Amino acid sequence: MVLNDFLHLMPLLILVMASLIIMLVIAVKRYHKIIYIITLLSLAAAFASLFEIGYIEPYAIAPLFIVDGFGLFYIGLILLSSLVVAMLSYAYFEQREERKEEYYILHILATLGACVMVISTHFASLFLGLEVLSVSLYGLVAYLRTRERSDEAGIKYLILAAMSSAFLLFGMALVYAMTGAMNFAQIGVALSAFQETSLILMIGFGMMIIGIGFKLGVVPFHMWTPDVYEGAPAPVTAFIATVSKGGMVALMTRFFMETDGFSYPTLVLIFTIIAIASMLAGNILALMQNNVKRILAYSSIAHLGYILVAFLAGNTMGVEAVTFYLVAYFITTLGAFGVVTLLSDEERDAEQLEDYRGLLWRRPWTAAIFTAMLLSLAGIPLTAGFVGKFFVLAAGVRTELWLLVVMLALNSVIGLYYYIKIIAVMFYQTNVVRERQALHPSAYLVSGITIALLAILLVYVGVYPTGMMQVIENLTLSINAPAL
Amino acid sequence: MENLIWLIPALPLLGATLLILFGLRLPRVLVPVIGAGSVGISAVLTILLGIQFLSDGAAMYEQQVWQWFSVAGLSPGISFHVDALTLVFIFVITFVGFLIHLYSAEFMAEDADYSRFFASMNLFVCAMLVLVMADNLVLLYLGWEGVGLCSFLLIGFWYRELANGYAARKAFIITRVGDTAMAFALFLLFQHFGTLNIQEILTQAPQTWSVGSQTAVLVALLLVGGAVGKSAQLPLQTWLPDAMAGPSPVSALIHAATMVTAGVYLISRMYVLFELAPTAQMVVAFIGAATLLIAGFTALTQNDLKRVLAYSTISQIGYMFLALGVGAWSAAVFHFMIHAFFKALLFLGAGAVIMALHHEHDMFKMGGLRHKMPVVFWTFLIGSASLAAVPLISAGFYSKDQILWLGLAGERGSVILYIAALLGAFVTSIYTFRMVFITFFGEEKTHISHMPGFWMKMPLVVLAILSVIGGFIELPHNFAHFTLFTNYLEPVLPVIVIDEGLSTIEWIFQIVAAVVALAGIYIAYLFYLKKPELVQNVENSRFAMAMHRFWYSGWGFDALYDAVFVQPYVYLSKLNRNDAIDLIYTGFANLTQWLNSLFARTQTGMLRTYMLGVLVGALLIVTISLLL
Amino acid sequence: MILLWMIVILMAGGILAWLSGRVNDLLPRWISLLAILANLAIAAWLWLSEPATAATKQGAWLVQLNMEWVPQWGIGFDLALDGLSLLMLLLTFLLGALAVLVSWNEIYTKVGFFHFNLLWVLAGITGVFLTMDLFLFYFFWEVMLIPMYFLIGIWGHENRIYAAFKFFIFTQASGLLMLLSILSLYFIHANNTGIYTFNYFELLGTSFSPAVGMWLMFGFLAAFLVKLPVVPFHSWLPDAHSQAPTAGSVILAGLLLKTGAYGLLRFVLPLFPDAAQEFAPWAMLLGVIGILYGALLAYSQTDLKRLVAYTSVSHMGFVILGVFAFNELALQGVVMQMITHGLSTGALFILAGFLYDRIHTRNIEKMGGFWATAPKMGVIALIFVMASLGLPGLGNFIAEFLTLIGSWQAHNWLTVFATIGIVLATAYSLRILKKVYYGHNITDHIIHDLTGREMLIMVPMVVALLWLGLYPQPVVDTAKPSIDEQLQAYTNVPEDRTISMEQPQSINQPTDSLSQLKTKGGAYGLK
Amino acid sequence: MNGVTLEAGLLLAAILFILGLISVLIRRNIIFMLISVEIMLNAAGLAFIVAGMHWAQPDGQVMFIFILTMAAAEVSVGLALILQLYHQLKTLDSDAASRMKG
Amino acid sequence: MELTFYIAAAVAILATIMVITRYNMIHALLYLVVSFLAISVVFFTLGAPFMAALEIIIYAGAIVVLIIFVIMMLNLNADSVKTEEEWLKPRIWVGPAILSLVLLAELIYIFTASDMPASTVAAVDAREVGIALYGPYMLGVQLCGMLLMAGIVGAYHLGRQKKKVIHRFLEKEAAQ
Repeated sequence: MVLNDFLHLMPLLILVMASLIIMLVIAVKRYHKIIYIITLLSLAAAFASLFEIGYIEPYAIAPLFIVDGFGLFYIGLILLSSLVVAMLSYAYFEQREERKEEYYILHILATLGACVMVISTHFASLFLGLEVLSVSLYGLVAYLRTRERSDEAGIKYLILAAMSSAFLLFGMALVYAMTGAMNFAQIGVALSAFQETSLILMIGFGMMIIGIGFKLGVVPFHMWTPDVYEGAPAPVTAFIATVSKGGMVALMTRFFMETDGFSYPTLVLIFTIIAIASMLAGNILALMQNNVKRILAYSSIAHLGYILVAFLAGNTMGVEAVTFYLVAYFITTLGAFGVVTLLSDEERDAEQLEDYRGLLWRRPWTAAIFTAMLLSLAGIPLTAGFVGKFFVLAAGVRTELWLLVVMLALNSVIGLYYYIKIIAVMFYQTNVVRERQALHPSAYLVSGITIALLAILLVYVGVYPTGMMQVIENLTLSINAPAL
Repeated sequence: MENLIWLIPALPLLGATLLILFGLRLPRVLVPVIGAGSVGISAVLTILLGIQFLSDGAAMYEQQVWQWFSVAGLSPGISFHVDALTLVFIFVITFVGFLIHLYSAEFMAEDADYSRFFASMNLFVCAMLVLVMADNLVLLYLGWEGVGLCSFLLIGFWYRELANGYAARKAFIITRVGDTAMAFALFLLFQHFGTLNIQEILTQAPQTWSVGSQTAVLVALLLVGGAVGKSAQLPLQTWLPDAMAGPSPVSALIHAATMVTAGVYLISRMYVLFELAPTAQMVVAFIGAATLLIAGFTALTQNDLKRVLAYSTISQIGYMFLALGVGAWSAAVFHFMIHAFFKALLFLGAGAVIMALHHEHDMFKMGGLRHKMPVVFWTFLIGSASLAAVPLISAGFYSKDQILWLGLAGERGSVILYIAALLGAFVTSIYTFRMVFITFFGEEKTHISHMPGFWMKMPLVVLAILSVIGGFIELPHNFAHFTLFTNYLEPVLPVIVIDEGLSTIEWIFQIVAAVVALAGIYIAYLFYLKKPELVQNVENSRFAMAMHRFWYSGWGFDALYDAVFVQPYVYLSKLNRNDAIDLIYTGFANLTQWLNSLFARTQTGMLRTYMLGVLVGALLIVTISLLL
Repeated sequence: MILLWMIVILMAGGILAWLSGRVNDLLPRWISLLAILANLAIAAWLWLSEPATAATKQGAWLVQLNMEWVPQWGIGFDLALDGLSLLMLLLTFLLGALAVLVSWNEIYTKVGFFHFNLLWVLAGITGVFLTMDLFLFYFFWEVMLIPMYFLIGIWGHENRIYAAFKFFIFTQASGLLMLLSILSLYFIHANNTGIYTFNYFELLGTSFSPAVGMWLMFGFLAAFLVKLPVVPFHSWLPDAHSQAPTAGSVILAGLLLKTGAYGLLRFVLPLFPDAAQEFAPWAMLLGVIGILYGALLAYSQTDLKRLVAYTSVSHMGFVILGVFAFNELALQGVVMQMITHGLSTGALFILAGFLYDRIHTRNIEKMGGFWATAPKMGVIALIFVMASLGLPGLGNFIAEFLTLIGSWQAHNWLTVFATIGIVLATAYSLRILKKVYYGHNITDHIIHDLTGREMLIMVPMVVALLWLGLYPQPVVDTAKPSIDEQLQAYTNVPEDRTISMEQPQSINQPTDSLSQLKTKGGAYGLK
Repeated sequence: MNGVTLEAGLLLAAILFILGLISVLIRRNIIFMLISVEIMLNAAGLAFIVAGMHWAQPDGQVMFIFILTMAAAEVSVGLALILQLYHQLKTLDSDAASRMKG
Repeated sequence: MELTFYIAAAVAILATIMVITRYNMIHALLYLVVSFLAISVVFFTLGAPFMAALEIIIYAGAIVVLIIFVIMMLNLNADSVKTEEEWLKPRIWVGPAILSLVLLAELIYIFTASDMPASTVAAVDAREVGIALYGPYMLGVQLCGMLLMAGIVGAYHLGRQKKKVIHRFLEKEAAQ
């Protein structure tokens, strides 16, 4: 460990420090607002420190990490998402009688775990990052302990996550047993030495896919998603939907690119089946759903399926597409859950479709933003989601994954139905008004500004994606992907 | 003068436009002034034009008002072509039209929609003029459809009665069927000649097609399709009787004098094609023959005064078709003109009667009007005489006799056609005088409420005079050989070649025709005036009853078409009202919903199920790895 | 730049209208009316300033605009205007203005938002008619859907949500297939030439194997045929048309359907000449089926707007029939059909709206005898009904006649059946007239005649339709260069069955007019 | 050093892993589930050690230590959650925790 | 050593089978301890004595004891054994068990059928492990700290009891 290593891990260090500071503050006095501000500041500082690092040369901290453009981009993405979630959290938790402060520690630790994941190049760091994230999430999902659903979601998530971690570990052990290496690059080297595909290796990869697939929430490891989305507090759901999944996508991309996993037809087939099944199951399950959080959960299953299409393209364009899609998806999901958070009251989250009835007339701006988010999820132009979907389709067409591409198109259509169903509900005329805002309006100001900014960003990226694409193009160069 | 040709159709159009735009606000007095006046000026212009035409001996006048459109060689203009044939038609349209307008001024005076009536009538005159004056088939088609529209509007003029609406719609749709055939002819002509200019086609056709060439026959037959639609010939004749729902002047103008003879115009205008297609021409002749018989027998059984006249119109146009079919072009046109005079007269007379009797159409509720309405009676009698072709004194005799004769002696004539025509003539005189006797003789059955005034009587008288003297411009060969009309038309329509062998015994046939007509009158006299019980006797027989019913229904064509075309279409349409194709998509939506309920069942909420999912996934992955 | 302004005016106007909706209800109406009229003025100015003759000096393209948008992918903000686009724009703005006027007394809730959506639909349509970049085309193609969805879903009739869903899903599904085709075309072109671009001109003449061409064309066709719509992809249309508010129906029938036809002309014909010719008989068959099937369904409808909607299905059959006849006559007919159908069907929907205003039903079984108290409405209805059945003298006749005479050259029998459709059109069209205006008034309502505002809406349409019917030459001349261009790939089509037509006006027509354009990227050619 | 082959070691790990898996699948008692997951994690750790021994590297054992840490953390949070859930549901039946479904 | 490995492996498997078939939780946990002990023997035979010790200390010691504490806190009695027996019906376990065994069979097939890389088994002692742990894996260890911290914070927050917790059925009754 040299000083330079610490410099390059600055964002992570800042997060660690922040978690410790918060713990100390709690020890002195529980003061929600201060801790909230510390959290925001530290997340912002961590993000700012990224610019200090710059992104020109990949910097390896052997054997666990590599700080490169790709990693930095994803750290930035995770930190920003985390920041947004944190900003949304204050109003949400302030209404609840729980102890609010530990939330921020767990939040920061979870962010840390995700950050670790995206820069890890080693099974150990991968695993530890994942577990830091997961263990924090156990606490976060069940954070509102007195809510039965929250606990239920927590235990489901915990058992399933632990089980899938076991699969992941077993898979890693098999890969390790066959290659004698746990560093991605070294694994790649070892693999290239194999004359023929080793079955055990395939099983190893396969079991890792179970672990990865669970975190991504893809079929058939998707079943926790709706329950956890529903049971977890809205900001935590947003966090799971974005940071947790995004981190895993980044990790998966790095791993499969480094080890050239696409040269194995078995893995490609498995991913293809998963992608198609996810798209189909996600969309079809969401069709008749009346719980907005569950709809978003099912839609996230489908969206991860879309991402896998680009992922399966397995080249630079695919990586760019995955990244771009994730950015769009992050913005959109955060915005959508931001609205859900904003509308939630102390009793329960605003998750029933009924809660949104006539929203367009009651709160036009909130409804407009939510509409924009839903349209983005549906992939309608003028939103980032459209460009993302276009990118994914382009990557798929480029690699001539016709089956996947056609399935994607078909599923987008099915998906449309439930997105516009929510939109339709919002413009129903209604007399029933469910407006119970316990706090002073100013408490919602931050949340409001946050989602407004997200909406602006959404449209900006949707209308002028060039800038965002430029950044992604430059930063993902470091990934060792087959060129176009 | 020839620069003002465009004014002839434009004036009625102007009248129509004025009436449409300002009709509701104009004083009622002005409405007929505009309506009849515009047609009247057109008539004057026509006569002036005719005088000039005859005096300067020009073959034709042409005038392009503007280029309509021009696409890839198809460049029809709004341009007019006036020659001898056209002039006959223009004359009839404007002059008879003018008389009928005058008549209407009084006849329709009580109607609330006075201006709408005149607007439609004016529009009709304009469209009809465009039809006959068009120098290209597209413009002709415009007029062709335009008159259809006006016919529709005027049949349904009294729109409150739904039956009138039905009749109007029926007329429009059935004529449209014919129009469609005509449209095909246009397509074919354009395909082969690259133009739709009538004169160009007429000059190019003989160079391109040999006599009897298949395409020529096809084109000619398609044109016949159009003609039979408009002219209510077999098999598209069924609309005309129903069209009597319109006011009587309308029946007189549109459904007797002008529009229904558009088919005659079309065929004679395109005669070159028919000469190239003998088969088609024969078809025309036989259609004519069949129609005149069927319509004649139907007329025999009708009770409605106007329906009798309607069937008689169909029948008379059948004669014209027969003439066209045997190549007696000028005879057909001649009969058209004479028919226009006397049929308009009959309709107007019938209108006067009907109006006098509270809009009573049933002949059997009339009677004894001879003394009450002498002017109407006498003019009606003259018209009837002309229709029944009473020898020597009626114009109808000369025109019809010519057709009878040429049907036998013409180069394409035949005995069958002759016998059919003769039989038709016999039936014609029976039903004509049946009508006269029932309506004007016997005892009065309905009280007369409204006596026709000057404006109604004057056209009757004028037309009656024409119905008498009109015939003298064309006399049979052996009868002073005065062929003014044929000579006049000769530059446009060729003179028929006559079987020389027969021409020596022409007088026999003339006598036969005269006898047949008179015999018909006598039978009518016997049955309907002298011994009405004879009718009872005949009607008591079962066979006669059946025949009566059959003829009364117009030989069952309506029922046939209803069963074959209308009902299946309506049934199919009603059956599929909610669009069967929609079911595919509904089915797809239901499928996804069903899948949803299926998938949703996997989301049990139970941890064990979820873990089972993971296990299944693991199993799948391992198995795939194992199998590949 | 003027092209961009047209879109910007609409979009900005839309936002302004939305915001001003908070002030009062009248302001959005005026703002949107002015915005559309401004555009109409621009379009009219473009039309008038262009020499009216067919042989313009600089080829088919009158105005061009190229801007960078997403250079990484070769996506440009490329707009261009030719005769076809110009005509479509004129129609767009004319109907747009009328739609605003129609809504004047019809829409009372959320007026600002309504006009926002209205203007944005128009902006999307304008974009579709102008864009020369396939990505941008898809972009606008989708942009016009959302506001339309809102128009139907918020201000529609009783079953609006269902209709809006159906509309949205149908058009989206087909649009995505087109997107796949666009992408494939993009990559095939890139593989062939190494240039990554979505530019229309550059993609023209991309070569691919027949099978690939066929699939790519199907992708495009999917979008256009659904939009057009062609049986059996039409089932969204009756619902959407009948449930939309009047302005929505007008825009749907008058403009949205035309984007499909426009797409066929602009993209399918020039991009896939071989595949199109191979597919032509089937496409024409679809057209004929559409004509007959639409007519059959229209006949039995009792919902007036639904009836008119099915007539659209029938009429649009002529469009595809004509497009796949590949000759100038038919294509001129198609262009005319696009314009005249926009006017006549739009007008029928407006009339249905007027009736709904008065008696609050669209069921024609409950109507009758309205002529008695509303003769003006009757006359105007008569005119549009006649237009719908193709009466000569009105624009629709020219359209149908040209289409049929053109398609006759391509396929006799299909044309025969298509022409039979005209007879069926007579049946359903007259049924409207008979049910609504004939007979006795059986409602409790007194039917007022058209008001001044309503006359203001209808009279321009009547005049336009008459003008198109009696002197369509300006339109023909305007469309000619661009039609020639779309047909360029078909000049070698064996036309032995047609006689050589003299085309005095096309002699001066430069055939390689495109090569004078400056576009980024390599050389392209239309050989 | 000895004849224990990689196959044997991995087989043992696999058998234990699957036993844990069976247990986690068939048990309804949440505590049992937690225990079963521990068995699975332990089996994974065993696999790492076997692999590490095979390559004569310490990395496998390092991973085992990490797994151990994770297991401990996991169990502590898990037990806390189970306590909470028991107070809510008054049962350890995992099937009872199924209010959210569909 | 080889024999020791196999014996220990057999014991571990048997003990684990006993764990998963017990109705009484304490019994199961005791078998679990046996299983862990046997595995630690396996570690020993594989040449990882340090790990063997850790296995006993942490798994058999800390974790199992923690679980037992919780069981005691929950005050589970003979009834729970009975309910456990009711829950473990063949209807419930046959399906998953068969599927799992299929998976196992596949794994066994794969492990025995495929070629393994050449064996170079050698002992790695605690020293090497320590050097690796505090050398390259330094950051990993620190992350372990974070992991534990997250676990503690989470457990602390979740484990905290509120004084009054009403049973949900009672709650329902109260509402009625």
